[in-house]
Amino acid sequence: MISITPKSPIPSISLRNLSKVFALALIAGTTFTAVKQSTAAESSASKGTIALSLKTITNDDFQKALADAVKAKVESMGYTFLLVTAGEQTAVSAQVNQVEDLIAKKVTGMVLNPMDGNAVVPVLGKARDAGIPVVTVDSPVAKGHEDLYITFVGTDNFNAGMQAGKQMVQSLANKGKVLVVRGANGSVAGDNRVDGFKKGLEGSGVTIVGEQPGNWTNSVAMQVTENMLQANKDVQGLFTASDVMLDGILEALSDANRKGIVIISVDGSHKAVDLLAGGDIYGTMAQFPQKIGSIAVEKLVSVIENKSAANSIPKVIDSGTMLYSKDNLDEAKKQMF
Amino acid sequence: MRRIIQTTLKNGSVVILVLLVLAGIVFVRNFASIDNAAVIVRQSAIPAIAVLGMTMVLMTGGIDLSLGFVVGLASTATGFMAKVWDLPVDLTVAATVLIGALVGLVNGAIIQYMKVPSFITTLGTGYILYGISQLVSAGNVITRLPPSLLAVGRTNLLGLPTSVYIAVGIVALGWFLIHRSVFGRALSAFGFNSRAAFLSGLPTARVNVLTYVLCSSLAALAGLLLTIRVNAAQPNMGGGVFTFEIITAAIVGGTSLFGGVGSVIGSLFGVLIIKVIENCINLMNISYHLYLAVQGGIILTVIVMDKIRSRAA
Amino acid sequence: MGQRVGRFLFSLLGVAAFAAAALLVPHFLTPANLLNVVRQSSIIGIGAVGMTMVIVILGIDLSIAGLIALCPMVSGLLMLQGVPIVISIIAGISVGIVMGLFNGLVVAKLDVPPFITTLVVGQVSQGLALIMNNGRSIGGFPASYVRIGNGSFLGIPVSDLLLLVMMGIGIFITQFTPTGNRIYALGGNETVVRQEGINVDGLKLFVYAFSGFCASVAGILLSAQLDTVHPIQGDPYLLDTIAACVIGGVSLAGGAGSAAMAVAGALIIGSVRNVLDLLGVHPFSQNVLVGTIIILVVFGSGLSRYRRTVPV
Amino acid sequence: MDEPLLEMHEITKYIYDSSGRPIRNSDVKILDSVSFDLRRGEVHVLVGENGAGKSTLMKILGGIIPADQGTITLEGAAVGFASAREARDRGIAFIHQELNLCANLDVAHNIFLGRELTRGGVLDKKKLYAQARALLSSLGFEIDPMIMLGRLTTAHQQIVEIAKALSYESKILIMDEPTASLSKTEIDRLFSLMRTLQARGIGIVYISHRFEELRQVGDRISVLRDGRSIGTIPSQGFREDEVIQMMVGRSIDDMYPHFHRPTDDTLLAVENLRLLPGSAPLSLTVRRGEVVGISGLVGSGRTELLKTIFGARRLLSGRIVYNGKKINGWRPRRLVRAGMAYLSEDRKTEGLITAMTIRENVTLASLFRLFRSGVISQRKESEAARKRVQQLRIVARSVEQTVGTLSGGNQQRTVFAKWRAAEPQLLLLDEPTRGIDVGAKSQIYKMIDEIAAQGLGVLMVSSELPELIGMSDRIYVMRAGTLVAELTEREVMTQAGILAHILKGAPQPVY
Repeated sequence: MISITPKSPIPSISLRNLSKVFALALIAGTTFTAVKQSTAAESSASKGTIALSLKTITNDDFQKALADAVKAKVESMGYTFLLVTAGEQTAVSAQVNQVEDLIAKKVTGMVLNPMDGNAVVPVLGKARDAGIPVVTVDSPVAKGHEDLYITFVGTDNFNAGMQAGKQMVQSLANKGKVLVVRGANGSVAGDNRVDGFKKGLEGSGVTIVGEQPGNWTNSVAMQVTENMLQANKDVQGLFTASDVMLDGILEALSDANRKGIVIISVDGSHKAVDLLAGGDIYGTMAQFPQKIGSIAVEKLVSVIENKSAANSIPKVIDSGTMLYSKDNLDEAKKQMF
Repeated sequence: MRRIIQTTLKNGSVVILVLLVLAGIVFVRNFASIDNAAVIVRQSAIPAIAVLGMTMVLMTGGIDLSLGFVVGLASTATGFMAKVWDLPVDLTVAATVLIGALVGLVNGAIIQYMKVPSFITTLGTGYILYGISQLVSAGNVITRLPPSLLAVGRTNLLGLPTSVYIAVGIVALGWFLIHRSVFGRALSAFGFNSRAAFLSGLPTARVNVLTYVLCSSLAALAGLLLTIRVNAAQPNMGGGVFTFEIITAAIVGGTSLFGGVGSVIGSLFGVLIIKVIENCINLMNISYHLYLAVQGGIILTVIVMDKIRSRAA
Repeated sequence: MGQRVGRFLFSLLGVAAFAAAALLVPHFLTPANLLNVVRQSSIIGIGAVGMTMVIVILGIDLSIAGLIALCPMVSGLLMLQGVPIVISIIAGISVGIVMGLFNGLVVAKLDVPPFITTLVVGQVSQGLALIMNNGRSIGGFPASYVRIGNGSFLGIPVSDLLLLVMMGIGIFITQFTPTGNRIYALGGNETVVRQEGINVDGLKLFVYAFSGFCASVAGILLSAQLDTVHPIQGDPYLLDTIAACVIGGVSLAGGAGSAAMAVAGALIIGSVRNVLDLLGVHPFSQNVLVGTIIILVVFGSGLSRYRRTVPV
Repeated sequence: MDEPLLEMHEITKYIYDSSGRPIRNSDVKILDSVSFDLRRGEVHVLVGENGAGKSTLMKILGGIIPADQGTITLEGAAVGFASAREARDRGIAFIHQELNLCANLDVAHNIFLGRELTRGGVLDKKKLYAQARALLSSLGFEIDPMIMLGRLTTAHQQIVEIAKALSYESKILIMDEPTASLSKTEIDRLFSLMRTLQARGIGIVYISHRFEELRQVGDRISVLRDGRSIGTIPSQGFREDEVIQMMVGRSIDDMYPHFHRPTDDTLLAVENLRLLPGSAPLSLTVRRGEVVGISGLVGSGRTELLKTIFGARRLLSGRIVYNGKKINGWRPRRLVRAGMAYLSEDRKTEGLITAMTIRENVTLASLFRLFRSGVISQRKESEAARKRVQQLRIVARSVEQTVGTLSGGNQQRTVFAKWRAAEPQLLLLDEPTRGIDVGAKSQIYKMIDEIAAQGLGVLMVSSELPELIGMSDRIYVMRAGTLVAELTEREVMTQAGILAHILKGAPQPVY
């Protein structure tokens, strides 16, 4: 039908004006948040800004604890702290962009927790060219690029996994079947822990009968555990790549009413320690974010203030790990994050 | 009823399910056990609630890509209300569903009145919701929820948790709503030909908006029950993967991509199909990475088969 | 008319974003940073060039998220096997084209709605990317490959040049070839195009294949920039690419929009994210913002087609 | 010159069953050995009721569908077209009723769509625009080939389409109701263009219902009825009633029953309604038991008027009073509940849900009354549907048959059934007999008469003056978005009388 009227002009026009208003409001909003943020960042005349780049502090007590530690140390040493997080576990490129933006912003120094050991290499080069010293923490940069950063401070995830493996062998008296709940696909730290765990089992009578990813999420961890338990009625042990999935796993076990399964995890978060106290899990391989944070900042600042030459500092500083179990609860309660 | 059964049989989801189960029984160790069946049922209950809403949205000719993120938001909200503010259970449940309803209202309003295509709207709101729940929760996982709340979904009746019975009840209601109510008729009329429906005096605008409200409310309820089931509240529950799972279930269940046609029973089978596959993958300890590809492969096969059949007819 | 509003909002957003940036962020207007912005936008921009053509013919391509991961994964794995770089890249690109063709095939021959088809194909590609290296990321590629992403030619970053080249290809096809004319015609009135005896299915195949091609180039460039392929690295780019198109005034009502505008849209998204990064705004807040922008711009650019289907 | 340009000899097209196989033995055929010929430089008018087979015949000529039997001879050579493309390459161009151009491309790119001029694979824009401009000016129109087609008036768009057809060196032009949406002046320009084409020796097949036009441009008139050729007469001084006779096969009067009697109480009163920003306000009334007709060209705002009353279109100013209630801003939902019904001119996209069954369509507008609880009882629904199906003599296997598979007449009956089921008080009818056969028409006329006789009000829009005159108690004439006349006296309700008003301001057409 050909109409001699323009298609209902009145509403569409008003709609459009409306949308312009929206758009403007939007811009205004952005700018506002922006101003708030920037003023927050620039406040307190300080010796300079030290930035921390993390994948995320969400769903991750460890990263939160690390961030808190760095913040405390940075401010205690008279610098301004700036935290940037890439958000998604997978936003590798976002982190790289953010680091570039920090370089453009000419921060004094940088503490970097690489989301991917390779992805950060190019941008580390840029930081060096811009004369911005960097200390990496938690997860390592790919081998062969040690010249790009002062030092790496962190838990040796492979080692932590391996210790867990050895513990598993010991507590299962060298024979039995175990399940593994992995981290998210493509997480270096998670993969290293599991690889280490397997290494730890080598030469023992303990075998892995099921291995599925829990995506760092309780609901997924619960479902895969439920299903794996169906296939393996006779498992005695379970290893998970992180404390963050323990709740889901325990739910699955209790639904299937499986008692006395030896559960070993990695992290040493207060959550895990609670479960430890309640006897729900056997142990968790502790990391020490506070230690990592403060060491990292110390080394960084000493280089910034030329107290020590960058090359005088060892390239790898292992913040160590230890097993929290019901035998050392008090210690765990002191150290846990 | 006859027509429902016919359509269900026609869309073939039953056939697929039967074949899968047979395959499972024959090839997958430990698949054929009452225990495992119960596990699959438990895992299917919550998606079965969510798929209902998606079925209705697809019937309008739209899509809701934000569904999984409503689940995450609901989970976060539940955690906060039940643990942090320890509100009474009934209030927590009501408020959570209400939040879902509000999200749906926003989606529906944008789609119906601002005429923004549904996949753009819900793609956008999806990101928005995920951002919000992450920021609100500051990423804290809230666990050890109050037993009174857990009781809602976990009280054991005849070996199955209440969440299963809730799901059954809601699916029954949904079946009735879609296949036996004036709303359902209006919904499908709108999906087939919104113009004609509008000019026949049907409340098309309301139907369209209400559909999204229902979809998000059900998603929120699913999020609540999921939180109860896992006894942990966190924003990254659900998410894009969950959304895709639900869309797959609905389409495998024979819901038309062109609007108008939808089958609750079919969608239910769709969910079961997916959960059986996941179960087998885990039982056989196949690399979980296969999963997305397998799932996508199935949905494609179904679409193609369906098309070819309709060509033949 | 809708498009004019789109353009208006587009310029409005552009001006506002840059004004805000220049005002609030001293480091924003430095050459170094602006180069960053362009480089960071190049991935989105290249994706948007292909997406534009798809939207012009009333489609959408949600599969690019998967392809941005899958294609470089193929190239990367081959490279690490010692296959010559060029061949590896060609392999990766052809994977993108094949997936795109598949999209086109299902959309054209079975007329399955594009958003479902491409959503599914995207998931499959994602799945394949995960399977190929068992869910693990790969890296440590030959220097010459990494230089594609980080090196520069005549002082201009290679990424920027690549973006320009892809944009050029897009503009050439749409503005200066018969195919381009038919693509717009297809978006304007499919029945006419059919009556002209033009091979409509062929056109659709071409458009989706081209989008797949762009996605693969974007993915490979990304992996060269990062010297890494992460199996789900495509995820963050879907939203931004669509946002770039709609902000660039590509009308979801079909038949209107240009690669150049889409790339401009990408630069805006890039600048917005860059500014917010410089100010330490949390990425989640950024997504909330981008999500809102998309909805508002699409709404603002008045989809007459959708208006007509439901009475106002 | 005497050797005909085109000869279509004994063309037959069978009706097809649902599975697409032709039913050869059936005595009903879409085309039953129809013959048709066209000379160089002549305009051969093809008339016939909707569904008489005009468009089918032309589709066969245009290569859009194949004939089952018969031969086509073009310039003495037997031809058979596999596709529209092929037919066009042989010099046969089809100007469809609805425009076949892309509003989002400019004029030149539209004209050369599919045959873009290139140099080395690259568009040769200079040449493209030059040729387009030349083509248009050769037709005596200075249209900028760079302008977006969507910005042109319908008339100019039509010119562009003709220019496009000519760019194929067409020898034959098929024009299907080209004037449907043109103003008088535009029509005249089109006719003069047609004369230039004739002078070039191009043969034109002209499909139209407007007798006044046939005298202006026609050389010969051929009449089709129910798929048969009834005859061919020279258009010089033909008599309308004679042609109508040939078209409908019976004299027109006995088709329109008129038992209803208007009452005095007003059912609908429209006061100072402004339809478009530009147009003058209009007022009208409909009384119970009255059939009120609205006449006017397509695009005069007839449909907009009905839709505005029915709340499907925003009303700019004025008030609408229905049953004594002011109903400004009411939406269809509320109005249907208040007993208003709107039968759209566009059955397939606005009247029916073709994918649904007869049952579902018939109850669509009365669900709210049938099932107040919101729960559908299928038994009750089927009963209601069957009742209406019988009442309106819808021919179908069962109420469970999908409406899409019904014939045009039965589909239209289904729409009526839907609105009868809604038990309305006021019916707004937009082209109630479009695209249905004569038999169905007369039945629908009976129905409308019955409805009015039951004391309901009917407001009816129609392009077919005879039916309008036959059915209406009063007729409003519409032009440019407002009512320009109200004819109450039977004697002034004649085609000539109405047309005079429709075309007022334009030079009187030659009758």
